[in-house]
Amino acid sequence: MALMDDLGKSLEQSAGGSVILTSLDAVLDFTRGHSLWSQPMGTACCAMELIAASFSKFDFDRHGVFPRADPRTVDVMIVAGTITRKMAPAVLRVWEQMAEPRWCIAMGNCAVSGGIFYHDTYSVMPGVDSFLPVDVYIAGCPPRPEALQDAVLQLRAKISNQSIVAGRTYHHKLLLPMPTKGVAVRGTGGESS
Amino acid sequence: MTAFWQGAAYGLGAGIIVGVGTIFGVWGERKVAGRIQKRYGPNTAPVFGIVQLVYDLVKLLTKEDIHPTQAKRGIFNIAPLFLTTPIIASLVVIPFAAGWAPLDSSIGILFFLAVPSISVLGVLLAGWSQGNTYASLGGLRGAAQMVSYEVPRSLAVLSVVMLAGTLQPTRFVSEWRIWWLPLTFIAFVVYFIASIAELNRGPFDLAECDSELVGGYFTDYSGIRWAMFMMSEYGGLVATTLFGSVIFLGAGWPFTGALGVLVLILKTVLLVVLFMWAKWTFPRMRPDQLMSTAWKVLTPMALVQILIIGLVIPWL
Amino acid sequence: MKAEELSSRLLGYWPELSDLCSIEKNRMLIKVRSETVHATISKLKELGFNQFEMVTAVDRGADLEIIYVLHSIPMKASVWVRTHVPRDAAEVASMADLYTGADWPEREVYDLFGIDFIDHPDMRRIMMPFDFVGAPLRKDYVDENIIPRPDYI
Amino acid sequence: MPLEPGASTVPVNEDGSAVRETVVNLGPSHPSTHGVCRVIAHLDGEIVTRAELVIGYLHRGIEKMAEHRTYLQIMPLTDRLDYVGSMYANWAYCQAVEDLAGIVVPERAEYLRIITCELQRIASHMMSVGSTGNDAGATTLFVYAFWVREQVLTLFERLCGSRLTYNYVRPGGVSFDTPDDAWIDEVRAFCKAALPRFNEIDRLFFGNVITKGRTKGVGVLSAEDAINASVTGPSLRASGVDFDLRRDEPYSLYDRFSFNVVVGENGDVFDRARCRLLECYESVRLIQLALDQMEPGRVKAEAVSRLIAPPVGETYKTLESARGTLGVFLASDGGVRPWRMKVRSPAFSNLGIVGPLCKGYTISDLIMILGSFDPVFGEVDR
Repeated sequence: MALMDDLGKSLEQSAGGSVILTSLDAVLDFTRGHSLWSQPMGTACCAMELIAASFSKFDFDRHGVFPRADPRTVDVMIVAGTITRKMAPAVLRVWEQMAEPRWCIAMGNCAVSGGIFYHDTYSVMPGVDSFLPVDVYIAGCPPRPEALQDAVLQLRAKISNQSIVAGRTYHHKLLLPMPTKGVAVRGTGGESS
Repeated sequence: MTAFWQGAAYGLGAGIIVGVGTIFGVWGERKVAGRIQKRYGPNTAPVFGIVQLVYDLVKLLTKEDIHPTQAKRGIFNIAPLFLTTPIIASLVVIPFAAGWAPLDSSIGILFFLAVPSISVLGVLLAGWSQGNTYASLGGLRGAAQMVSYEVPRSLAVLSVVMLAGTLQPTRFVSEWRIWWLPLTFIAFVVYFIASIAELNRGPFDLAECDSELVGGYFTDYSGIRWAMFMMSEYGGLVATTLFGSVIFLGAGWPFTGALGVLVLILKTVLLVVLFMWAKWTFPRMRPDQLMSTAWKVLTPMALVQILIIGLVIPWL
Repeated sequence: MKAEELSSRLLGYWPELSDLCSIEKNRMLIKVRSETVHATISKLKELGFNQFEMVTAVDRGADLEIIYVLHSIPMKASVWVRTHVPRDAAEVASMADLYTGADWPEREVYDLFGIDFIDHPDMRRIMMPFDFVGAPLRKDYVDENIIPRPDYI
Repeated sequence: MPLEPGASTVPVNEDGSAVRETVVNLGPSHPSTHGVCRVIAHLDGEIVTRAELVIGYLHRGIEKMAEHRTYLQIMPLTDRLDYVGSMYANWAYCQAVEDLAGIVVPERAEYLRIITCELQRIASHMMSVGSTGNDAGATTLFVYAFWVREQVLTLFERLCGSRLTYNYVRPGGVSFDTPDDAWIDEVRAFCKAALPRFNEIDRLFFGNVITKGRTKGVGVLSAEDAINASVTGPSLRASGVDFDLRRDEPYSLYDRFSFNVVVGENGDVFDRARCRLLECYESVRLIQLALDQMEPGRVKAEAVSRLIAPPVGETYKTLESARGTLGVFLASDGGVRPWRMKVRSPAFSNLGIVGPLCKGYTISDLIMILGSFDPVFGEVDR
C-alpha cells in the first residue's frame, strides 16, 4: 500500500498529475468494487444466510463475491452474527490480518448494535462498530440473502468514490476495543484465523 | 546475443500462455463449478464473465503486500518464483504445431518431466518461510505428495516413450499412431490421476485444503504474490494438460498445420474440464491414503503398463 | 416409565431411599445433603441410571440449589437429585469420575454460578473468558457492562 | 502462540524430555469448526496427541436474559439458540411453559408442530450431512444438500414469514394455521421431490470409495462410552443404541405414529453422517402420516394470556431435536418472569467427548470427527 500511497501523493503534487490520478482512481475503484472477495466471519444465525448467499439459489459469485477462508486475500469482512466479548479479539485479529484496502459489512442486528442481545446480558458487544470500522450496516434478524446482495452493491457505490491518495483513502482510526473485565483484550484471541 | 533474445521471446510467449491460461482457467473453474453446483458463476461482468477475472487481477496487483513479522523475509519473497518459473520454462518443449516446438530438444520429454519438479522447492520454501503452522504443514504435505507422484507419472510417460522410441517431442508426435490410444490407456489414467496430485488439485488438494489448513502453503501470502501462486497452479494445469494431449492423445491428430493446433487446444480444454469435474465431485483424501494410492496402486499400474508394452514391442 | 412405578422399583432395591424421595407431577425427586450427593448418584448409577442428562443450579437467595437430572436408557425414565449448598462456600463433589458426560456441564455450572466441584479433572471456565471475574448467573451479580432493559410489560 | 492460562502444559516423555510436537490452533474463526469453536490440536507429525476444545465464543447469556423477560418475550431468544433448527428450541420451551402453567394444546396445533419439526429435522440434517461433505472437501455435496434445505425454508417462509428464526411454536399452540390448503399440497410435493435428492446424496457421497476411506473406522465411539458421555440423538444411535425419545418416551402425539428408528453399527463418522441422512427418510414418512391424520380445528389454546404467570414450581421437559435430547428447565416464583431458565443443549453435551475422541487420529480426521457431531454453537454456548 505504501507504494500506492506514494504514487498518489506524487501524482497529486505534480502538474497535470491529477488527471492521471483521477483516471487511475476510477479504474482501481471500479475493479475493486467489482471484485469483492469476502471473509465470512459468521458467528451465529446470520452465518446460515451468509452460506445460503453463495449457494445455488442466490449465487453471489455472479457479482464476483466469493468467500475465502484465508484473511490475507480478502477485501471485505462480512461480520454475521453476535460478537461476544470473548470473540471480539479474534474478530479484530482477523481484521488486522486482512490486506488493505479492506472493508467491513455488519450483517444483522447483532453485528450492528447487539440487537436482541443488547439488554441484560453480560457478554455481548453492543455492535461490531465498537471496535471495527464498519462500512455498510444491514438490519434484520437475520437479513435475507437479498439484503446482503444489496449491501454489496451499496459498498460498491461507496468504493467508487474513494481515492488512492493517503489523505483521502479509507484509513480507519481504530477505536479501542472494549476490555473484558479486568484484563486488556488484545493478545488473548485466537492464533491466525 | 541471439540466444538471449530467443530465450527472452520464448519466455515471453510462455508467460503469455500461462497468463491467459490462468485467466481462462480460473474463469472456467468458476463457471464449471457453478454449473455443477446448480448456479451460474460470474456472469454480471462483460463477455460471459471473463472480464471478472481482469477485475480480480487488477485488484490483486494493487492490494497490500503483507510480510508477516514471523516470516523469513527473503525466502518469503522469492518462494513464489520457484513455483511459476519452472512452469513457464517447461512450456518451451511442447510441440504446438506438427514438427515445431519452441525448443526442439532431443530430450524434450525428459525436460518436461524434470523441470516442473523444481516447484516442490517452492512449495517447501513457501510453507516453511511463513512461520505459520498451517503453512508449514501444507508445505510438507505438498512436498511429500509431489515427490511421490513424480514416480508413477514418469513411469506412465516412459511406457509411451518406449513405443515411440524417442524423447524428442516433435519426432514423438510424428511417430504417434491412433492404435496407441487403447494400448496406453492404463498409462493415461495413471498420468491423469498423478497429475491431479502433482498440481495439488482436488481430490488431492491436501496441501491447500481450506477445511483443514485454511490456505495451505500460501496462507500468509497476499496481493501479487498470492496471484503468482494462482498463476503457477493454473499455468501448471495448462502445461500438464497440453503435455498430456501431446503424449497420450496425439497432439493435433488427425490434422496438421493450423487445424492441428486448434485440435490440440480442443483436446487440452477437454482435459482441463475433466480435471475440474474431478475436483468438484470427489471428496478429499487423507494424507496417508494419498501416499498409499501413489505407491500401492498407481506405481504398480504403471509398471504393468510398461510390461504390456514391453511384450508388445517385439511384435511390431 | 411412570414415576410411581419407578419409585416402587427403586425402593425395592434401595429401601433407605423412601425418606429422601418424593413424587411431584409424574417426576421422581430425591433430595439429599450436599455431602452425600456423590454416594447417592453412584448408587443410582448402579441401579441403571446410565446417562447424566444435565446439572444446573438455581439461585434460591439464601443458598444455591443444585439439580442433577439422571436418565436411564433401559428404564426409559429420569430422576432428579437436588441438593443445597451455601452461597459463600459453594462446593460439591464432582460426578466426572462416574460419568464422563458430567465434565463439561459441571464446568459450566462452575463458570456461571461459581460452584466448585471437588475432584473435577479440569475445573476451568468454559463459557466466559479465562480472565473473567464473577459468577454471572447469580442474582447478586453486578456488571457495569450490563445495560438494563426498560420495563415494557 | 499465547495459550490461555492453564490451557496447556508442555507434555513430557517418560524420561522427562519434552515431546516434540506442533500445536495447531483451529479457530475460533476457521472454515470447518462449524461456527466459533476453537480446537487446540497438539500434533506429532499429522497425528493428534491431544485435542482441546475451547468453546464459549458465542455465549450470549440467554439464561440471564430470560430472567428479565416475560414468558412470551423469551420466545425470540429460543429461536436464536439452535439457529439451524429453531423449531425445536421453540417447542422445547413451549412444552416447559405449558407444563408449568397447565395449558392444554389443541390437537391440530400438535400436528402442525410435528409437521414443522420433522421438516426442520430434514433441513437441519441436510445442513449437517452437507457440512460433513464440505469438511471432506466435497463442496458440491454441500450445495446439493443445501438445495433441499432451501425448499424447506421456502415452505416455512410461506407458513410463518421467516426463513430462519420462526417464532412459530407458541405456548398453547402455534402462531398461525396453515396459510391455505395449497401449503399442504406443497409439503406433500416436497416430500415426493425430496426422496430422489436423498438418494442422490446417498450415492454421490456415501457410495464414494474416497468417502468410505475417509470416514469408516474414524472416530469410533462405542455404545457404552456414548451413553456414559451423555451423547444423545443421531450420534448416540449411530453407536448402536436403539433409543429415540419420540418412540420411547413419546411427547406430543408421537405415540400415534409408527416409524423406524435408524440405528448405526460402528459409531464412526460414516455411521453418524449416514444415520442423519436415513433419518430424513423417516421424517418424510412422519410428515406424510401427520398430514393424513390432521383435521381442521383450533391452533391455539383459548385461555392463554399474554402475561403468563405460572404457579411456583419447577419443570424440565425434553424432546428429540435434530441433535439429541433438548430440554428446558424452568423455575417459577409465581411471577410473570421465570426465576431461572436453563437449556439442556444436546450439542453441548455431545461435544464434550470430541476432544478425547480425536486422540490418535490425524488432523484431517479431527475435522471430520468434530463435524460429525453436528455442533451448532448458538446452542452449545447459549
